[in-house]
Amino acid sequence: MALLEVEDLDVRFYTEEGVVQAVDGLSYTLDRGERLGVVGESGAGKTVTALALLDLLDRPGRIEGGSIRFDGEEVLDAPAERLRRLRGGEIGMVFQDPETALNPVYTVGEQVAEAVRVHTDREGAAAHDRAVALLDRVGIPDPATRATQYPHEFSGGMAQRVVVAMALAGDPDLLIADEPTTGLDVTIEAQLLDLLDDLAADDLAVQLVSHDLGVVAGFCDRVLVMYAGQAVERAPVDDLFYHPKHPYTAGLLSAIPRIGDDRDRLATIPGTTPDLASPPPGCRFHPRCPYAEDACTKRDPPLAGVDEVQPTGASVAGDIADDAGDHRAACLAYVDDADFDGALEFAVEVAADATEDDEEADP
Amino acid sequence: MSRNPLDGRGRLRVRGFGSHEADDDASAGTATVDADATPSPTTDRWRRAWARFRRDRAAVAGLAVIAVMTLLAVFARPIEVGGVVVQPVALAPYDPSASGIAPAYRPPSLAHPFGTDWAGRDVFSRVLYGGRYSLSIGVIAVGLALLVGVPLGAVAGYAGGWVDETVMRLVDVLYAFPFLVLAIALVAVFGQGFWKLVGALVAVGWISYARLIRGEVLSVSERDYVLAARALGASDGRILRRHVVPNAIAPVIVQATLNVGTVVLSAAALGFLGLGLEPGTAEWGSMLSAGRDTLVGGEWWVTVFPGLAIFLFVLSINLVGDGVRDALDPDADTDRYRTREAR
Amino acid sequence: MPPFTTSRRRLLRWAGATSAVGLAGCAGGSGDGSELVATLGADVSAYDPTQANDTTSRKAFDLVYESLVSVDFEGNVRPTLATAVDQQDDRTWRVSLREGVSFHDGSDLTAADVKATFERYEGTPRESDVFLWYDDATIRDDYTLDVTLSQPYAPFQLSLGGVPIVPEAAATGDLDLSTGPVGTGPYAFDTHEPDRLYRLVRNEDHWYAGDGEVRRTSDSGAGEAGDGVPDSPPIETITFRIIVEQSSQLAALQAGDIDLANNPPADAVADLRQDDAITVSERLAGGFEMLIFPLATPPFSNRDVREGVARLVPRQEIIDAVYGGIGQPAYAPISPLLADYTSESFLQEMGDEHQRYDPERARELLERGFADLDISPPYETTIVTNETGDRVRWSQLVRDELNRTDYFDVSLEQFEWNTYVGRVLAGDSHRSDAMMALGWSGGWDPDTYLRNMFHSEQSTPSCCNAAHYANDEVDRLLDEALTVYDTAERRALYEQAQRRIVADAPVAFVRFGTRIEAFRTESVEGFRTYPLDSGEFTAIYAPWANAYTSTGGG
Amino acid sequence: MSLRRYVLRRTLLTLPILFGVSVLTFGLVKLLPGTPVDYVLQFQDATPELRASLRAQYHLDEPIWRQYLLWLNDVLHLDFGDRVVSDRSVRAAIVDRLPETLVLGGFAFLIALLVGVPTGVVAAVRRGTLLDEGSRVVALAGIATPNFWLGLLLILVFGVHLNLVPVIPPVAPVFAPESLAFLVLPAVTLGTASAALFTRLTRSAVTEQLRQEYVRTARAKGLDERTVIVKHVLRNSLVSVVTVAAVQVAFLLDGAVVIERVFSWPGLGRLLVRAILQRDFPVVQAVVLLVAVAVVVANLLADVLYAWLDPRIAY
Repeated sequence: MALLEVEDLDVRFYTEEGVVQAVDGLSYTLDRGERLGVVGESGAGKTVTALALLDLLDRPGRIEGGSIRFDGEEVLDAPAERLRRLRGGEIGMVFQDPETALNPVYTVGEQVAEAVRVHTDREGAAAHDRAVALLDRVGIPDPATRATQYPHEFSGGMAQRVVVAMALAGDPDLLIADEPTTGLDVTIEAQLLDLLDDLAADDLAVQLVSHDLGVVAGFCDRVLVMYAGQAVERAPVDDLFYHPKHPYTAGLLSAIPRIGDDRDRLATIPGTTPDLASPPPGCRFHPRCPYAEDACTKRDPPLAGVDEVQPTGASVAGDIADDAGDHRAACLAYVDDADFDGALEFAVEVAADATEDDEEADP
Repeated sequence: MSRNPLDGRGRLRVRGFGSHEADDDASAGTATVDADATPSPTTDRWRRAWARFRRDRAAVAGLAVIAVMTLLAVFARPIEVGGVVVQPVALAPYDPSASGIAPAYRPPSLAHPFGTDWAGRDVFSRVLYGGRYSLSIGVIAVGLALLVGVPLGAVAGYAGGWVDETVMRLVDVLYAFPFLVLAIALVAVFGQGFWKLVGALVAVGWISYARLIRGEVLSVSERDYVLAARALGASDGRILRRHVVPNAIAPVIVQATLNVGTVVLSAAALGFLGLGLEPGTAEWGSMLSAGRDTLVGGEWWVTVFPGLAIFLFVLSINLVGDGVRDALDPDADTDRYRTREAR
Repeated sequence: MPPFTTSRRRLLRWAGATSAVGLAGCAGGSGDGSELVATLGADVSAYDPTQANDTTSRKAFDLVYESLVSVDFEGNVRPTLATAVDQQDDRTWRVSLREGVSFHDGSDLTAADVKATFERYEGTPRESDVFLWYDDATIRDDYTLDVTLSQPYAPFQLSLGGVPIVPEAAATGDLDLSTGPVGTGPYAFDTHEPDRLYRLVRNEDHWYAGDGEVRRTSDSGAGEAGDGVPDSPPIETITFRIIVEQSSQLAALQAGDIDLANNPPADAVADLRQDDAITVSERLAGGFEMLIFPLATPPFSNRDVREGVARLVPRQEIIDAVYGGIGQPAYAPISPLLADYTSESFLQEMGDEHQRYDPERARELLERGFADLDISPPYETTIVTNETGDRVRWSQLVRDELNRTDYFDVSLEQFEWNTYVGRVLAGDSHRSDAMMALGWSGGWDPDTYLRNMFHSEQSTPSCCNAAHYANDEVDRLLDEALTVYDTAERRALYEQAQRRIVADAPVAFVRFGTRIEAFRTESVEGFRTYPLDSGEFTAIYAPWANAYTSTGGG
Repeated sequence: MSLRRYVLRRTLLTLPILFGVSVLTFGLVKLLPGTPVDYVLQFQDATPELRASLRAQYHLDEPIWRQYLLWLNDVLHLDFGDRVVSDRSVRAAIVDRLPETLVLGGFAFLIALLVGVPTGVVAAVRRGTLLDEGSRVVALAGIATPNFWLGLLLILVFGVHLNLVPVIPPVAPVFAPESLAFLVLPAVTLGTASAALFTRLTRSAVTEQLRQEYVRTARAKGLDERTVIVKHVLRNSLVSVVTVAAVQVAFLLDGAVVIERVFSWPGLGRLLVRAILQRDFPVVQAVVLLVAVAVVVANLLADVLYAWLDPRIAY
């Protein structure tokens, strides 16, 4: 049984413009010590999913259906007391914008010690010492004095390290990182990813949410691609990068600027993410999919296994029992009974080494 | 050393996906975003603010009460402008200032729903007619205070330097005076009566707007779009009028709405201290303070009805003010989700 | 309102209870603990008679000081500190002092104290109380002195009643009266907490020994005074609570926090009378309300117009609506209180001839007046008043009445007291475009109702003749009446002066003043209303007026 | 910059304001028609010499700026001069009434805080619900009632009919239990307007803070909702409440002017109004200056408290 099992998650936002289906029937699993990357454009529902895991959504968002089982125990109907022990205890969370994630009027030491006090039986000075140790563990120099300082005296990178320290206070089994490095510049980003890498080494499962494929490629074991609130592709990381199955994933990969790339314009996916208040019929990607056919506009493809063509009717969407190697994509091309006769003519070409790339002409 | 699964597999490039989209977009998709559907930004903002205001039950109730009171006040007695009868309707059964139309101190009855006061005047007619005073004192005093305070504060905030220093020091000095005490002194100096009362209330009222708009202008003028406008060579006056003040005015509008209530209460307080309007005026505050001795005696209706009128009026104004503030609040709840994800 | 738990409410009740007991218990030393709680409408601002210009201060130290003679409830002059005041000739009077009288600071009362008291008035705000008549005083021995007047002064004895005797030390500077009044009266000053309370405590060794030998000085000796008055005041402590807000005072009276309320508003009297725990006593006072015309401004320069306006003043309606039916219309200055100098018949005659409410007669007069001045009505003018409740109300009724005719378009202008006084007493008050609503209070002598208002020398700004009424005959009559001692002769002179004044109508007389008091029936016994406001608390203990008050249940 | 230097700098900054206040007060009182001498001598046929001597006593005939300088010189020696209307010194008049004013003002301020802030927090946390709108309407009811009428009604109900509380102040020292029991009504009447203001302010401040990220982090740490609100959100919200609290000082005196009259409470408000109406200008200047100093000090305290509450603000 996996550490985290999310099944058919349904989250909606009740806004002035109508009900926004932010997450629509999402299912995935995460094993102990495993690193899952959740990628997708902005508005795909990556953050909402992360927040839903700890039931941190507040008005006007609400979890309408599905179940989230952590270590076999259902989170959604957990009593408040149990939920509190879960938050920061077994599941730690790191947020995107370190500057605003910390309370400006309390010292950093106090904010970390507070987490320690909640999840361990340490109090007072013992809790403070543990906090300083945690600050040291996350690589903050001279942690004792830094603990007495306030968040505005910390740089972006250092502040994020404090948030990580806070997340580790309860010695969690799972760390959810919601675009932890997006706000940081590249060099700091790399150091932070090294830190996460180091932390994940001792059996800490990590769900890294990001819109940066490079970060995911360097850190995760498996990747979940989300589009407009749905999972469109799920695969081990190298399968995904070298054998993308879903047109959207291919589009994402082609949109990465590469050093030495001599094309005058970046390849982009035309159009924008759909308005989740009134999503397009059928496959939500069809308006932007170059291979879209009439069928695509009628039927919302399930997450079908890509290796062997699935017999019709195998409702794979609900099927979460995937093993590490499983590779699925939500596209009619992989559903045999769909009258999808075209072919997805895209492939990934591997350049032997960096130098050879340069002089290659664009086709 | 970070573990890189793609190690050694070399760099990758996706072929085929790009070429497809090169030929034409038409076949690609049905989702078309028609530009003209999105309304222009300003009307959209006010439309959205009104939509949000409408959802605040208390604020809408307040607005309804104010509307009813205004109608009652306007149609209380016929209005003549330069001899021409502009408004013939007379909802109030009796002339509010006519004394002796009924025995004094009659309790509420069918003929006189709110009873009569010491001079035998019909309290019901006076309360209806009194709305005109309270509304006009409130609106005019606040309006004039805005006319004085906003330009001064805006220029002070925008120009800075000695202009800012002098205006703000003057504001600080006036702020040191308790509002009512300054009004008392002014009324004692310039005498009593409607326009002198309004004058005193304006003289002490403008400072809150000046200070508020100055603060807002200071923060707004740092925003990039103001720098941009300046970079495009727009004149200071134009920038101030078109870019800075419209974006800084929201809190001032809220404060002004709330102040309409405070001004009416201050007029009543001045009446209580004997510095109110012309004796016998049908203004709620004057009726309240003139009749207060009878409250203890037992003729409760002489003060209860004007008191209720002020209470309802000021309460509604405050509810509307709160509603306006929530409506104009730039990042109200619903936007929070969208702006956050869209980054 | 934070919610009160029952226990808290009990605390409040308990607190409420003790405070009532606290009130009842006397703050002074031993004694029977009897206390009367009365009220003052404003804070006491001065203890020294030469500085105190407001009635509140005067009525507050009225029981602390005594004067040579005092005036009782009927207007008779009664010996107090002086046993006798005998006239030597038309400018000298011999005063024989009572022996064995001591001030609250222990010093004995001697002729030197009296002379010092008179002379320290010079250069003080109340200078005119003495120096209108005082020239010099020669001390014959410790207990007799001769007072010489600057000119024969008929109201001399009455004026003596208005001069409280202070120790000589106050004149020499050894005693500072600004820290507290020191007199010979039945009550001594105890404490004054500004804006809160002013307390007097019984003077145990007051001179009156209860032997009833206080006689009237004037020859018409109406009955022995002082019989039945106990030798020391029954009430041990008098606490005056300072309550500015009328409605709070009425509430305090009904709640029982005070025993005696002063000058309650007339229209509240009807409600108070319904409460049987409260007694309301009212009595015709010395004074009147009037509407002053600016004589130099047309149309008020015309006599017919003035009389027309006077005949439009709805006096009975004013008395019913504003004063709850209390009081009587005024048609001439001298109040019926002075029975020796006026009579009902005289007043009715004045009313019929010149001032009584008569709309038709008024219309004729106004028609003729406007025609003489060839001013086309309606004439736009204002009535100026201060913020006194009753005055604001009757000026509204006069305005409504005038606006019902098509001769006037009157609006009302209200000023707070000092701005108002500044306007009414300004040097050009007779040229202003406004009629002035004003009240005037006189004393026991007829002169106080006429000279300041109608003598040409008293025109503003020197004093109070705002209309600048100047009539040689009236001036002559008033000056002569001041020097004639014979009452009958003075009455004839004043009557003649009043006829002339009422005929010229520089003012429209509205209503004679009344003094009203309301007190809790069971805790105030024997209290009588004194007709002059500054003597409000006379009835608490005045052996020379055969009056005293006890706290009944106490 | 250390706290001491900050306070010193701010105090120096306030001197021009105090100077401005004293000039404005002096000018205003001089504008009042009629002089104190007229008040003292009204309806007296005083001889011209007497009038002249009294005018001289108060330097009324000297040019206005000289009068100001004379007055300023006295004030600097804390000699506020003698009252014109009564023969007690101005300082005595103020000292007599200072404790009463402070107790009433303090009590009302306390009630405003204890009622206003919690109501504001609840209204913000339960935003948009009936509880939010209900609490707002109740708080606004306080601000919507003319305070003198509210005072009279309370006296009528609790004093006269229920006879629970005395109608006029008990004869006891200002800190005695029965005085404080009496003060409940006036303090409530005076405090309701400020309470309504605090409710509104706290509500918008807490709503603002609830949107901040650190609230989500706090919840993610496993803190219970009450700790999140009371410890984290409230402290940040108080920062903006504090600055407005300072302005309440002048606001409270406004109310006091009326409340002291209705409850016959001997405070500075009543003294000030009477002094204005009696043209007793030494008292007017002294009291207005005192209030100005109080307002300025309150603002200073607010800034210091503001800086103490929010570490981001350097002195």
